[in-house]
Amino acid sequence: MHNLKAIIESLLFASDTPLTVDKIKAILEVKDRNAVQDALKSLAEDCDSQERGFFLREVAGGYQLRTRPEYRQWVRRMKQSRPARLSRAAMETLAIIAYKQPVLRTDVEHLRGVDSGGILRTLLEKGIIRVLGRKDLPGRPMVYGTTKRFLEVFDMKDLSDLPTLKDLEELGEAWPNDST
Amino acid sequence: MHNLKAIIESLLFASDTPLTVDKIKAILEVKDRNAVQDALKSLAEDCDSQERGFFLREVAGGYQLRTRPEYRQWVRRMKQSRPARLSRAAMETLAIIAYKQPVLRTDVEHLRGVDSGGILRTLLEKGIIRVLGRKDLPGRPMVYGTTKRFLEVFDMKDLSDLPTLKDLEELGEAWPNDST
Amino acid sequence: MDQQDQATYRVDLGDLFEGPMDLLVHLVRKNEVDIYDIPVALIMDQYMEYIKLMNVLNIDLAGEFLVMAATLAHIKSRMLLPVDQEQEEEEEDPRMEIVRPLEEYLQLQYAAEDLTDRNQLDWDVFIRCYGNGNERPDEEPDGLVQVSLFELIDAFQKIIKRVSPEHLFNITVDTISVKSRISEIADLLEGRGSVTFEDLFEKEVTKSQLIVTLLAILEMAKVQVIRIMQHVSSGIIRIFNA
Repeated sequence: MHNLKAIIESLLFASDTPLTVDKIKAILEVKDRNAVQDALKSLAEDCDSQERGFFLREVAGGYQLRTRPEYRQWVRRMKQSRPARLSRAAMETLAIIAYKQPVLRTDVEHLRGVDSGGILRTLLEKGIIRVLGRKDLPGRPMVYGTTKRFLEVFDMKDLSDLPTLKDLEELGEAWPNDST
Repeated sequence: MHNLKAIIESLLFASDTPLTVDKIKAILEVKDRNAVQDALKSLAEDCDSQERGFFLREVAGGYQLRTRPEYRQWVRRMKQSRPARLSRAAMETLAIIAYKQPVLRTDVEHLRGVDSGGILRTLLEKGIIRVLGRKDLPGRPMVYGTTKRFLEVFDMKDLSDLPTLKDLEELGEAWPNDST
Repeated sequence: MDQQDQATYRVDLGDLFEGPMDLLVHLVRKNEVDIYDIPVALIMDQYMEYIKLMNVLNIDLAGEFLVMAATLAHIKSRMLLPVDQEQEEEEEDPRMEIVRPLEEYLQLQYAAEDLTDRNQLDWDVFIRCYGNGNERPDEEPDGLVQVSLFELIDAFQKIIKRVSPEHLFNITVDTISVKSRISEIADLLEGRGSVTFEDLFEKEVTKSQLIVTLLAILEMAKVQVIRIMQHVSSGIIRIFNA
């Protein structure tokens, strides 16, 4: 096979688990075990001699490309500065607050069916929701609503940009031919 | 900084989104924009001249390492990916949104001549298009546009990478009997 | 033919022609005719052949196909009418009715083809993949969040589907306008502590906006996040944070 080394590199690059020699052989339909092993060896040497940002590591019975430990501080810093994704639970809670505001914690928990105190605190810390006030009920429960930051995160001019359930229904079912 | 290129390579290797020059500068605390740009350029050249399994691509306003398209069949086989491609109808709808945005569902359907709600929903779910807001018309219909994800998926630096409709028409006329 | 057979022979129209424009483009290309000089009679005959064929094949014809058939018939009849000599210069070619949409449709077909030809992510090219370790934690130092509006409404719709019908509520554009106004008033109160009733209505112009503001104040009072007070002597009504 022409350029076996580069092809193996592309596989290792795109794989989320270590690849065994057998697996590589199967994917590329090569019979020659030595050819694959030679290519891996040559790739490992390239990574070292060319001072690349990553190296080839034999791990858990397979091969994997990994960033060089010398650069750990930078990679770590990059990972920390990534925007967070909201968990499913946080997304649900936020959706209830956005669509039902002004809303009580008990309303949120009633709809979700589980305690939501921790998630409310996280959303408050992120500045996506706020306490609009306290209701004159026993325990003076807090009333929640969304913030300007919420509008920024979702890139909306104001809350009237929120799609309604009717909007969603009118679109109909997702197109069946385009499953991911 | 010693070995800027290798460090940048390790960042690009470990990132799941395209990295902008500014982002790289901030992570590495380098002031010199040119140094980062030179390192990126040199890295791109290395990937090409050394025939690696991946290449450096400027996409959605940043830089990203991607496997070479020549090796698509092997990577696809490794991933065992089902055809994740969009259908022709979805491509058509997407083209309308990309070129005519901000655009209403009725505009899309007027141009295509068929109901397109389901396809819009699929594209929304995939995060390729988004709701930009509402139009001040009866029923306050939603207005659609493309996302950054669209640029990432279709390999574009920004929307100006789209050829003009006029250019496309001239190209198209070169093969008038191109079967559909 | 029993039910089973009918189902077997039913062909999805989407597999053949996406819509009437698609069919029209196919006919124009097949006959190698200039879209600016379409032989309407010929194209219409062939179009009708396809409609008949689709009927025979038991294909559900979308209404759009029949609308297009009517449009073609209309153009054909207008072309048969004698042209008034005096009006000839102003009279537009009746075929323009179909040429312009066809032109636009063709352009977009080229645009779609161009998109298809690009190196598509996760099909032609692949980026590094992090498997299940990709789940990003909730807690991030700078508190940035990355989500789309669609994910939000999708999450909401799933909740709605889960809860029992008696807890269902209507979310319409109107109720959302009220929520939006509540948010604005809360912003004002956060900044100033109190605001007069008049201030809130000052900038309002349309009747519906007046109503939205009133509903917002009423709802806020109902959940007791505001207090509404009236000054005894001046009669000015003021709204306070509760």
